[in-house]
Amino acid sequence: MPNVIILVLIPFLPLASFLILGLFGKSIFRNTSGLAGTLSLFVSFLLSIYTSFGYFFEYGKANGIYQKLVPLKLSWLEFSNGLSIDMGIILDPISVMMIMVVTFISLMVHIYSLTYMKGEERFSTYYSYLSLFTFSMLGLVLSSNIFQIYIFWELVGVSSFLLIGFYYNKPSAVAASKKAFIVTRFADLGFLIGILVLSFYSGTLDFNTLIQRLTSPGSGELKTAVTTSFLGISALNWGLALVFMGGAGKSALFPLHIWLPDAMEGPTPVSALIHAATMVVAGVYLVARLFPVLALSAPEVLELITLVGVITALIAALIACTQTDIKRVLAYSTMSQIGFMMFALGVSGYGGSNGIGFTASMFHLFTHALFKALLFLGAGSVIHYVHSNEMKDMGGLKKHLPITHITFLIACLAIAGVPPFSGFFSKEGILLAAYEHNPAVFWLALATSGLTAYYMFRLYFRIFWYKASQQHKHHGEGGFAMMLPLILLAVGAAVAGFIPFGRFVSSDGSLLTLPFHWLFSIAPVTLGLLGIFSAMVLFKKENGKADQISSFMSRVYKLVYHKFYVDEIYLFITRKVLFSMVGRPAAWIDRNIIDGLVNLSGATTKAVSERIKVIQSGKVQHYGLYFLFGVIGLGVLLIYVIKF
Amino acid sequence: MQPGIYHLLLISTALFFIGVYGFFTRRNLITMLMSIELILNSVNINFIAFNKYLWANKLDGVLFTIFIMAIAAAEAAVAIAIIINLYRSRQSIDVKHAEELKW
Amino acid sequence: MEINDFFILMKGELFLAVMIFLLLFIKVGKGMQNASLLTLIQVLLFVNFLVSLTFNREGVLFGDMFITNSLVAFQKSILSLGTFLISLLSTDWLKKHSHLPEFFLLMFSSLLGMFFLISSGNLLMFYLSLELATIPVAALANFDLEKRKSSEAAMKLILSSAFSSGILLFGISLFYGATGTINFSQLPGHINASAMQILAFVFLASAFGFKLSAVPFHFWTADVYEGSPIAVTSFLSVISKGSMAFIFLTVLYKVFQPLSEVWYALLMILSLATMFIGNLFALRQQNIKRFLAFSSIAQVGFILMGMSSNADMGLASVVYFVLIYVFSNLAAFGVVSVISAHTGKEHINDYKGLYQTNPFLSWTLALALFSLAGIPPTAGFFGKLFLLAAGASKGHYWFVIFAALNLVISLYYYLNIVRVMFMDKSRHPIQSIKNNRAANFALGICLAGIVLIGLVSWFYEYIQTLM
Amino acid sequence: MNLTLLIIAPLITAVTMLLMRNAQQVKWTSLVGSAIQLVLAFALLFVFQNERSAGNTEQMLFQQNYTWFSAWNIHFHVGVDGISVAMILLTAFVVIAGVLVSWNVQKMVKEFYLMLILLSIGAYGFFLSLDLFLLFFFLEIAVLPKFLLIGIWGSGEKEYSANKLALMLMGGSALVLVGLLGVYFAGSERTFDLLKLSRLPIPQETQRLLFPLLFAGFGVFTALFPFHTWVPDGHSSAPTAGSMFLAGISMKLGGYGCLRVATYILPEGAKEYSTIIIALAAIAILYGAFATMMQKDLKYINAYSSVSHCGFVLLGIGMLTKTAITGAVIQMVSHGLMTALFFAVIGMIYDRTHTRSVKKLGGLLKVMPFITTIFFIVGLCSLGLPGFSGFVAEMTVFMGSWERPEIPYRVATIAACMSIVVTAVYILRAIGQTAMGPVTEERYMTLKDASWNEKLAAVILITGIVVIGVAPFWLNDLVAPGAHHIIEKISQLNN
Repeated sequence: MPNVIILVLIPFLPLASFLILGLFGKSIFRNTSGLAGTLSLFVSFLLSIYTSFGYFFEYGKANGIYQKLVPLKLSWLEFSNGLSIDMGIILDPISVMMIMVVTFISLMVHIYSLTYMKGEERFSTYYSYLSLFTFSMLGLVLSSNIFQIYIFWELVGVSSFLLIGFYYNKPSAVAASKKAFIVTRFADLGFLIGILVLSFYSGTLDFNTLIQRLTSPGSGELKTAVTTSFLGISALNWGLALVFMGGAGKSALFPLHIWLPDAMEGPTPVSALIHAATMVVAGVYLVARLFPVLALSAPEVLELITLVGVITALIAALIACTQTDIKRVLAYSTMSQIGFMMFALGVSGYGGSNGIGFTASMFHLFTHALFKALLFLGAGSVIHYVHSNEMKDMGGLKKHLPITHITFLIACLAIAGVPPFSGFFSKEGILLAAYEHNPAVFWLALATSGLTAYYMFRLYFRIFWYKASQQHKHHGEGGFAMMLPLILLAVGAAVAGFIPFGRFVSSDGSLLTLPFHWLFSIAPVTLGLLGIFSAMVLFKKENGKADQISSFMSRVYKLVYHKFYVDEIYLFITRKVLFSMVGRPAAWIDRNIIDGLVNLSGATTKAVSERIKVIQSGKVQHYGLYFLFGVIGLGVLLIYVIKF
Repeated sequence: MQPGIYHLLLISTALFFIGVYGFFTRRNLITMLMSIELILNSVNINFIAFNKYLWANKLDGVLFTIFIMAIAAAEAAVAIAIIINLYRSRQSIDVKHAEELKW
Repeated sequence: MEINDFFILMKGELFLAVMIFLLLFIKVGKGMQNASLLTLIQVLLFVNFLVSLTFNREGVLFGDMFITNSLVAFQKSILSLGTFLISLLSTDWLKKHSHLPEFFLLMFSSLLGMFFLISSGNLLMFYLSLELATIPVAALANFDLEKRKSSEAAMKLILSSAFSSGILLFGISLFYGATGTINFSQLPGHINASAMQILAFVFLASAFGFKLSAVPFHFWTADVYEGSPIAVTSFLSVISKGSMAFIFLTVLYKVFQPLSEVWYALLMILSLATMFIGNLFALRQQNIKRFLAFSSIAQVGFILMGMSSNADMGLASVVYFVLIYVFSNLAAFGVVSVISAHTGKEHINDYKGLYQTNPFLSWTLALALFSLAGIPPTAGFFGKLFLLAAGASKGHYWFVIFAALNLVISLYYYLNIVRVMFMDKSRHPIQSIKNNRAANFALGICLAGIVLIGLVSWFYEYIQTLM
Repeated sequence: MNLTLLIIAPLITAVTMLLMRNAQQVKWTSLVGSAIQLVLAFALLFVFQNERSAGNTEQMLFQQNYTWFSAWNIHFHVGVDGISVAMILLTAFVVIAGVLVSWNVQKMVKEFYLMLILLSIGAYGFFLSLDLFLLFFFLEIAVLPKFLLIGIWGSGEKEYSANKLALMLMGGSALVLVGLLGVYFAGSERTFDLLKLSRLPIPQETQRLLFPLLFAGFGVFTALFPFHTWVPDGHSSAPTAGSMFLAGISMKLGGYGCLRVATYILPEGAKEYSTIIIALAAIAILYGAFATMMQKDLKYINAYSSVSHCGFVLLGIGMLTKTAITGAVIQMVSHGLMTALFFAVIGMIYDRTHTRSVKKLGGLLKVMPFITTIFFIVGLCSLGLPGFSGFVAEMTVFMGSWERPEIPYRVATIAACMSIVVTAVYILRAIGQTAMGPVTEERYMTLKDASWNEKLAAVILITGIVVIGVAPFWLNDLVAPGAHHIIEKISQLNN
């Protein structure tokens, strides 16, 4: 059985490093905070390797099926009727895979940042934030309780916020961090309500119990959840769709994606860690976690997921073709790839060979983490060199940055789905699942994968070729600390595809072999090569062709370049509707009407007081008159009106 | 016709309202004081009438009347003293000149 | 009737009468300095207070004309204590006054009248003592002889009270006509709710309303309070009002019990009108005496509310409230009189920044006002609350709600004074006043009363045992 | 444990302070006094937990009952359950933080600290009272010091605000008074005793009549819409410690009263009006949040956000489920600590920059990292970040609210949930503008970071926030049995 202390240490080492660096980073660990953080994470990484070995090869299986183990469960906050938030650790194939991914990528980023962030004034703060993020992300993937996952969900959100806004002097960074937090918060609103709905109908917050109750066909909980409906949609579907909304926000799915490109304001290693490899796939992870319920009891929601996924994949790929900020291109490409993972889940069935989509999605998550982190770190190295994010400042860098160039190329090939790089295998699985399930999705996905190859290579050529090599007066390529992660990741990106992923991860824990039909692969590979070729034609040398094409389709180009004006729509809604139509009136009403009423009551009293002062006229005869009136009035009242 | 209690009460009531009217309309403080005396006298008539016609065996009413007269005299004495003092400061005993305290 | 009874039962009255004679002799002899005379009088007043506390027995004198019991004795001791405190508080003013013996002569006469008033067992006695209590006060009101306002105030008081006596007497005469008796112990058997008796009762009640300054019989109050010397104002507002509240209780609860429904309605109307009008007028006042006049009118509204309960708790809480009211109002008037005697300032705005120069006076006034406003931990809180509770016992919640809202309005103007003293700044604040010991002592007693009478439940429990 | 100690200790502190000669002595006396309060509060928690774990399931522990006014059947009756213990702890925390934060008060120091201690007496007494008369007595005691605190040591339109606050609160307590008298006369026995009253059968008609009076009366204190308008003015004009006490303690008096008095004694009334309560609460939550979004003054931001946050308290109470009421109490504690800290931070910023305008501030993180970090923490707590108390409270309220399946309750819950987004918007806006971005004015560069007293105050409050946030089960276990007792009668009605 798993060693609980080791399991607990995996997330808690980064937590400890966060606390220590946060409290003493400026004093005791002034110079060594980077090393301290990296070391603690390294231990954590080793422990997670140990754990995953243990899980996959020793105790994880029972009867040939990977079990969902919960070696630790502490009651944290108990509500009524068996509803309680537990702090637990769940071990199943996907969580074990995720801790591997998270610790590994995080370790790479830690190492990379040692050089990249050197000389920053808030170096230790940076590392403490990184540790916080790592802790939260590990907590998220290990959560055994849906509320626990929500808690860590929020924590990764806030660490993302802190890291995006790390350069807090830059107004654009501040704006981006706010945007990221608020948009995901909006999505979390859905998540929260979804949790409330699910917990109400399932009577539990525990994942295993929840899944068990909502998938076993005879259970009373499932029955009420399916039969109760609101606006014609069953409660179960509402709950799951709302939970998915949370996932969509965090994973930057259309239309909640607008924060991700802006999030690139953060330091590049952060983008690699959070906004490429780990946090943004939390949504995918969440859907995967609830996959049994979705697949068995709520196929409608799966369709929604497919739809959103495929739209996101396509739109993001289109936008990526037009962007000029290299990190933004990568951001859109991340979006697009997450779309792939999402719809792969959407088109997947549950159990056995039906679950190809599931396995492929997780596989893609895994490989994507490697090559996308690599791309970002490579881009970071480029940015480190030229001190700019803009393509126009780049070109012809292949001589200056040889290692970056090679690793970047490997990553591009992987993402473009060129065999035998890792991306090829995972994407192949996804396409296959889509093909079997829904041809329309397949065709769209196919087109998108072609586009992927195009825009990635556009990026590649634009950075490393395009112009003649220029002499930069800057320093060299960044040194060992920056190159080591690049190389390690490049190796991973190149060979990870050969992992027999289905043997570890499948929808129901049973063993699965991802089918491979080389005939099927012809179309995507050809398309990918076509994309690469056209990118080469347009961008290998500086020529006007690309501009000609864009001016030829200027309308469409503009639409895509401006990201389909989604940001503007949001801006309109928040500025014009929420601020002007709700916020301002609310504030105005409060000050003028409600408070006005309070003041009015005071003013009325005063006015009445002023008005009636004339009766105290100072004339003693008037007083006598009032006296008499009073007597007579009271007499009349008591004798004739009230009548005793 | 023998005058009965109603006649007397009529007189007293009339006297009461004459007094009240005088108190409300006269501007001279002394006259106002006299109007109050009229009110008191109407009460006296009441007491006497009730005593004579209704409760002839109890002398309360008559006694009360005597006391009222005595008190009225005392009251008038103090009031006139005050009015004299008022006259010193204002050179007038018109009630219109004593309306400074108001509101 | 034994001679012994006479001396014991009427000891307070006799003591006062002796003091009055003493003062007359002193006046004729002209043998004493103001200061020493004042000290003598203060000591005598304190003895008077002690006398009223001791050897109390129940009894009846002069064929039901004069009634006394432990409750009445306690009420008398409240009045004595109040008079004693007033004499201490106005030391500075009185020392300079050229007619000191007359002042106390009149005040003692009035106090004697009040003693008889609350002991009276007969409408004749009631009328006589009422006049004895009122007429000297009218003369007292004129005691700032050279001030225009003072004589105007006295004129208004004497004319209004004469008018009100006229109405009262008319009512009494009607009762006499209807029942043939003026004796309190015989009246209840003859009283019924016929139209004439109700009318007579309203006439009678108007006189009580007049002396208590209940709306709409209150108009004289503010003018007289403003114009009179502060010592007289405080006497009027505390002692005179207190004695009237006591006798009103006796009359309502004992004599007019058969009309209890009528007077419940009457009290309810009067109480609401009194609170409301008193508050509305108080809001606007700039002269602190006039302000206190209206505030005390509003207080009467609460007293009437407590009276309306027609039960022992109503009786007890009214007596209790009057006791508290004596301390609170005298503390307030005391501070005002000290300031007025030293600086002649009576405008509220003159009090700006008072706290900076005179913290003790400010705290005293503030606590007094808190007590009047009914804010804990001052005794006023308990007094008000018991009055409201007594008023609520009949279950007319809207009555209580209205009263409670009036509490809020009253809080506004009480806090306004506190605000002026503590928060506002002034270029020319009132100078630091070196107060004499007597006044400080009196203020100290008042403060102790304000704090202790509420928190220490013994006082209330004691009053309750007197019922 | 002798509960009267909790009233006597501050009383002695106050008296000692009166005897002190100079400002320094006064400050130290009050600090020692408030530290003793804190120790006492913890001692209470400790012995309370001991009693409970020893199996004492009596509803109220450590009761003391002395007759006060026998004629009215008024008793000095004190006792605590978990809810009171939680509130007392909160008070002790806020008091010591308030004392520490006001270390630099220059004007009328003795009076200032006297007011603070007086206020704490009122609060302790209120939370301890089991006799409604006593409770009302302490409720009113707690009002006046606020008036003086704002009026004398405040800023801006302080006199207007002080007046408004005092009058509105007194208006509220006037309603409470009427309600109390009604309850007193409505039962078959004339008593103010809370425990007895809760067992007396009060006719439904009477409950229907009295409940709104009591609830609205207490509601004024806790910013029940639409009686909340004293909150922005009062808070913005008050001195730092005044705001802390106001929002941290005084607003909780109302919530506690709504719960302990209105809901507990008049369960049928509560049931009758629960839809109205939750509607008002939901309005307060959302409307307060939206109004906050438009504010430009930091204090106004926190004041309006308090309206919004206190809406959760009322929402929890209005839901009438055990979980929701537990959540409401946790929210009271949490909001008390958090908002006190928030005001403390605002005070620190204002003391240094002399402005509270969001527009004029900027880049403070660079200048005063400690203060800004607290600002971050408190902001994140306010927007309900896990790990801080706000999250626990809100989630408990949500979970409890969701137990009511009827449509109006669902709508209110969802509306309340929506506030988590709006809250994020205004908090981030405030933080982003003031703490982040470039430093807007040159003079800010020379400002000093927090001094020892400010740091200590902040650390004390943050400890509370974080402990609740990380280990909510303590507070939950403390509060839930109390909530159970309050809800007991209502659940009997339901069945």
